[in-house]
Amino acid sequence: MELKLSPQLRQLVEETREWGRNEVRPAGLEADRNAAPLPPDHPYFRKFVDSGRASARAQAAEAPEGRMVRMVVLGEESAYWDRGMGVATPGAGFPAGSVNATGTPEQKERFLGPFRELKDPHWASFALTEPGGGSDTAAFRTRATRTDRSYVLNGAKCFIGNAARADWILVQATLDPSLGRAGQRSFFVEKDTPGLIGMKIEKKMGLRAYESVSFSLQDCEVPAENLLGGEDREAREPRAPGSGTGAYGATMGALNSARVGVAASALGIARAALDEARRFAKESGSLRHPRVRDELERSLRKLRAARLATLKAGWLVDVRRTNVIESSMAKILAAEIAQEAASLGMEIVGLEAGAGDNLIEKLFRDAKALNIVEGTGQIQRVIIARQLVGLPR
Amino acid sequence: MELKLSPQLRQLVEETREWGRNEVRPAGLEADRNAAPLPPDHPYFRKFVDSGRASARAQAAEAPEGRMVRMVVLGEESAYWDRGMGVATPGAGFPAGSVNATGTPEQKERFLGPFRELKDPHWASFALTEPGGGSDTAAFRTRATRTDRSYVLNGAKCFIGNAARADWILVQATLDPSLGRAGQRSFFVEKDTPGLIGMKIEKKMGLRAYESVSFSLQDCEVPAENLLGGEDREAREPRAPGSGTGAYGATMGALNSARVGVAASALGIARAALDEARRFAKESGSLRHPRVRDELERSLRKLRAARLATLKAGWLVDVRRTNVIESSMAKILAAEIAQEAASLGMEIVGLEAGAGDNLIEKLFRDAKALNIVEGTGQIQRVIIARQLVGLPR
Amino acid sequence: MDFGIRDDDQLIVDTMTAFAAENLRPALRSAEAARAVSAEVRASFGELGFEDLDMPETAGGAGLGMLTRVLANITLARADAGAAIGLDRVGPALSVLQAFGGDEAVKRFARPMLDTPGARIALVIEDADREVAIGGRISGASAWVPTDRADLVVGLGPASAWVLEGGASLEPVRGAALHAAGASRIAFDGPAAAAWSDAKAAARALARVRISVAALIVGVLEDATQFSRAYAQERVAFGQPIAHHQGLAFMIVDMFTAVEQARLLVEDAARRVEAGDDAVQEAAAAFVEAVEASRFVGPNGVQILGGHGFMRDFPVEKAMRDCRALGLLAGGPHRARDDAAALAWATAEAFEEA
Amino acid sequence: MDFGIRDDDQLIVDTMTAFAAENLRPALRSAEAARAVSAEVRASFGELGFEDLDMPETAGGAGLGMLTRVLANITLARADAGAAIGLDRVGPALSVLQAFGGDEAVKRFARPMLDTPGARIALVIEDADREVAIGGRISGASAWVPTDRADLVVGLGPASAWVLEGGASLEPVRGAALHAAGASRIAFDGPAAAAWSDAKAAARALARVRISVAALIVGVLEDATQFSRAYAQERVAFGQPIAHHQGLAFMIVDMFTAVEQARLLVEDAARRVEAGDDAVQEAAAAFVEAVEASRFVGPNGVQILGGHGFMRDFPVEKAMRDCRALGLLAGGPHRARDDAAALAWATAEAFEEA
Repeated sequence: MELKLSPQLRQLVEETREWGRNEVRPAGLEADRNAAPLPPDHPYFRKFVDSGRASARAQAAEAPEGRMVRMVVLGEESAYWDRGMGVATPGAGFPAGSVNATGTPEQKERFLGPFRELKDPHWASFALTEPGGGSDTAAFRTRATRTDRSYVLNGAKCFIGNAARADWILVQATLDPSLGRAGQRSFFVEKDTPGLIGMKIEKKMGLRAYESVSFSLQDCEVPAENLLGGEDREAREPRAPGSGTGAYGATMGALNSARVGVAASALGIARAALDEARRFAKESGSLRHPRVRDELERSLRKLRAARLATLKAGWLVDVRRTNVIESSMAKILAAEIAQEAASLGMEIVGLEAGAGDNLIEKLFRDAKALNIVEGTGQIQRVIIARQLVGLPR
Repeated sequence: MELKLSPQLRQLVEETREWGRNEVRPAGLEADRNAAPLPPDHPYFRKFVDSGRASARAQAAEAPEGRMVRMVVLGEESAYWDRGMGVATPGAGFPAGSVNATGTPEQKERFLGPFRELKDPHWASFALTEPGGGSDTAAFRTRATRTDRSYVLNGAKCFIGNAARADWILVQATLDPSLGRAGQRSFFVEKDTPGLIGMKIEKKMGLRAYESVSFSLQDCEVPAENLLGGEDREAREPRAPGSGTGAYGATMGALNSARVGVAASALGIARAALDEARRFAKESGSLRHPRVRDELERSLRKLRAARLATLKAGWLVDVRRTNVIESSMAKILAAEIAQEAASLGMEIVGLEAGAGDNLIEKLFRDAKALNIVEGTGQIQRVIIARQLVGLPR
Repeated sequence: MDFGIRDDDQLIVDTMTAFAAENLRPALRSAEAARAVSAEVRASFGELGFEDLDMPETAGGAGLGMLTRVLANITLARADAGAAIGLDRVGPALSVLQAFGGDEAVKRFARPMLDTPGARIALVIEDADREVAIGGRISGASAWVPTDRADLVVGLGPASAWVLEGGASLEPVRGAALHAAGASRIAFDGPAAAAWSDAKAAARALARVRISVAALIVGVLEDATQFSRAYAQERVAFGQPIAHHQGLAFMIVDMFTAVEQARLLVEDAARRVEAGDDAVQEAAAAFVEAVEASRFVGPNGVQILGGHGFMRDFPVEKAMRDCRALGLLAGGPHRARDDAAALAWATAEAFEEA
Repeated sequence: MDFGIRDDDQLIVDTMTAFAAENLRPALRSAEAARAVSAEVRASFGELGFEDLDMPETAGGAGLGMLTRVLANITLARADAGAAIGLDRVGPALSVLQAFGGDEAVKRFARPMLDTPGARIALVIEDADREVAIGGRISGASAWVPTDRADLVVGLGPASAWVLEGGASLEPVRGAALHAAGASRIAFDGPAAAAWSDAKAAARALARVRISVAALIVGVLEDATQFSRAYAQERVAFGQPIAHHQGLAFMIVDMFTAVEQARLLVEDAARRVEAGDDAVQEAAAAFVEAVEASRFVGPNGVQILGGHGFMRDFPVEKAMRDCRALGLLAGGPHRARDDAAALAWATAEAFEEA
């Protein structure tokens, strides 16, 4: 169950582990017990910013492993301590990738600049999913209409991470639904923009440490320069229907890594669940029963296979090879073993799990989300089947 | 694992068991070892006819359980000893139902009469499946063309049970493909009819005791009176496209019982496999291992559930209630546990199974077919999904 | 061979279905928050005569059988399994009292519960027997019982049982699920009001407890399957209802089939009990099957609703938690599997004389 | 962290793929009927230098590692697993000789096999150790070895190994599968040419045997998946290729995924062996995973072809039998699961220093 890592990455894992054990796990449990995300002014976030961990990504670049492999290893370790807190981490997080990839220099400065050397906890957010939308990203309904000097957005979004506390939200909307994916764009919508309304923090079964937010856009007007990539890019690179560029293309491009990232998180949850189950089984003596040992063996084996699949999907990115099948497969395997391991853990821990105070009970609620976010297991199978057997769209 | 049966049915089960142990199992093993069906003049068939078992159906009518429940119980017991031999049984078998349901009085006399008091082994056969056809019964291509006084058949059939030894084959063909199912009819094609050609007995992985035959119809001419139901019925009951009557309708009507019958056979194979696995585990001592006991417990439990599902599907027929979902579910469950039990048995028997002389090895090859005949597990799921969620055709 | 439902049972199922639709389902989340079914709902449940459903007539109950109990549990659990437990104030402890002490014990210990508003029995399944006589001291604890009140504690060991009147202290815990029933850590200490030693009675009692709890699981799974199936038929993605994508359609079929397998085994075990069998192996197997089905169906009910399934706006997340928690009761699946396996390989014949 | 294939290995895989496509696949059924790979094919295999692939250079072999052996086995088994066994005349007995007796034993017992046309070693895995010294009498039998000839018998016990030169009598049996290798019941009786006692060596040897056989299973499963996938893309039902019905498409994805899991674990175990680890737990787990995958993939490969899959006209029925039979070798999955489970829970940490 062990991996050989470079000393540098090993060091980063150790740091993540220390931080996770001392800070992340307790904060995640606190949020779970409160059934609500920690407030933005919670001491944890202040401590996080002060610790300098906001720039940990830069440090990770020093290890000889490729970028994605590092991400997988550190993502697993981070989620081991609390996956919800990982999402709640201050910073530009998920949208940063899109902005870095396609933003104008001005946009990078204006929107990412403040996040570069974070002094106080700040968040940014990325809004794609819509009620009734889910993974059918091509079907989304939020409209953007060009006026003289601005865009006016109308629509609704849901399950948007950190949106209620974000300085800005990168909102996906369509200029022309008849163009399908090619009509889709991203817009920076800043906090308190008029028309950004109905912010509702969802009550979730698990992963309660971060905000999942639904909101509406009602004649929400943003300056023309808030179009990601700028209008010049539009003129420079006109997009044909189905060209796969545009917001949709950028989104889908990012997802191959995003799926690997979610898989890594699922590995962390699975490992946490198995460690807890094993600890309990050892202390209670049930580990002496061959059935319990078999069950744990199977889960550990499946976890190892899922980890290898996830590392391979990451490695393929690092060596610049396609990973469409592999990333979806890693996502399937890791999400399924997370769910299975947590469910097994419930059984092994037994009545203590029923009482609801054992970590395993929280992991059982947390784990389920991993088979949903970034595309359900069903969607991943569709993606793989398109490649394997040419399943029509 | 026991069922409470009426004394009458219990008696029939005992007789089936005696016959099965002494005659059917050895004959089935002989056919399997020879990798070919027993020839029509094999002493087994003579003995079968002489035993009076050809009229066992009539006897079964005496037990108080409903007709289908009896069929399930006896079908399981029969298949326990050898499923392939059950199909190889002399008689009008499968086509008899269609002929009894829709044949003219003359046809019943002419085609079923000789089977009523069988003096010598004779067979009849029912030919639906086509190469490239499978369960897509609506898509079959065998054509029937009306001439002055006859029908001329052209096409090909495959996996047709007992066709090479049958006195007649009830062949499904379409008068007008544009009518879809409503265009389909059944025709009696007698042995040695010119144009009935290319009889090939397939080499199968398992169930080798009965002929699976492929053949062609090349300008094969049959008298007009060989149309099942007669031409008068045609005039009396014109069939609109999609009306579900016609050969297709009659076929589909029959399948609800046929699926239950196959499920019952699968139960028999599953039970035989588990009995053999259990016997071996007991003798070898491996039954002491909790894992082996767990594996057997799971299989026995699944077998019990499958048996209850099959009996319920049969009971629903007996009380004249719809059993579309239940019969498909029974088919799925029974076929899957047959396969699983045989596969588990291979593992428990181990190297003896690898040597190929243990019964379990034969059952492993036999079992697989049960998830294919009368509609694969996938087709059964489609049938259920149509009912459950309105899956479009 | 009869798979039908008796007319009397059908009437009970219909009445309970209406009761649950009106009283339990709308209060799903409020009862969870209150950790209790409201007093009004409890009162009207009692008025319908459902509280003593399977208590023997000779002990002052309605005298219906195990299959009726199974159908009742399935029906109520389809609306809210926590409420179903909360409303069954005697609960499966009835089987323990009956198996060891017969009508007398039921009359003495169970019947009075129904005459005391809100009174409940806590059932504790123990892995070891206690050597104790009446009046002897019983002391112990259990990490979780799905109740916030225990007027009586009934303990069931592998070959023994005991009853404790008073002496139980309950400390409310968060609870993984079934909150409408309450959730407590229980500690108890006091003189045994009754104590029996009888391995066959214990096996018989545990079988019935397992059947009862398995029925609750089946109810939860049926609701999860039906709810998510209905959702999948309405929710459109990629141009059609998601239920019409064959991959998801097959999953729904497999969920439906998994639940049906569990239901067939649970009902069969109940029929055997009604016929006078102990059905020890069958009950253990039915419980294991229900737990296995819940591991498959519970999470997939959530899965079908996607992100929505993860939110407390829909009942599927509750179903996933409820069925998993139910599977920890009745001594848990580990022990049930031991019992089922120990007996499974003993019987070789499939058919036995009537 | 490298999931790539070394250039040298890629060359071997490519050459073997071409060799198998030309020589093995067309003879699938004829080799089965003959219970042997033809002499010509065996000769050309030897000429390619593949017979001593992973025999140490110091013992006169090509000196390639465990991962190379894995890739070779996968590649050959994709064409015909029986032939793969028939062509590997020393077979996984090499690992046993190497683990206990080092180069010397390999030179003495294994190398001469390659110089004798058609000679083969039979490997017998035993559940108990024999207390025997060199020259002592070894007597026993095994129900099935996938060969019709044994010039040497190598036995591997839980903590010991032995070698028998001559003294083996083989009685041909029908065999469940892998017929191109032959199939015999073996009885042996004679003085031990070598005998060792060393628990660590036994564990190391068995690990390598398991990896070798698991690789053969992976090869069979890859072919079953690819063949049935291609079939499903061509075969039309209900108006489209059956592979485009989402239910079947998902099943193909799940087959593909199951095989990939097994392959990842097998390759990982092989890489660990090459890196100098014993990889006892990893090898046992990889074997178990391969066997579990074969229980899912083997029958479903047949299933996809429907009735055709059941006929010997197509290779999927053979794949189903071959993978199931392979899973009975290497001591079987039962023992592998014991070993994997015994060690699995011992390690708590996920990452270990390089």
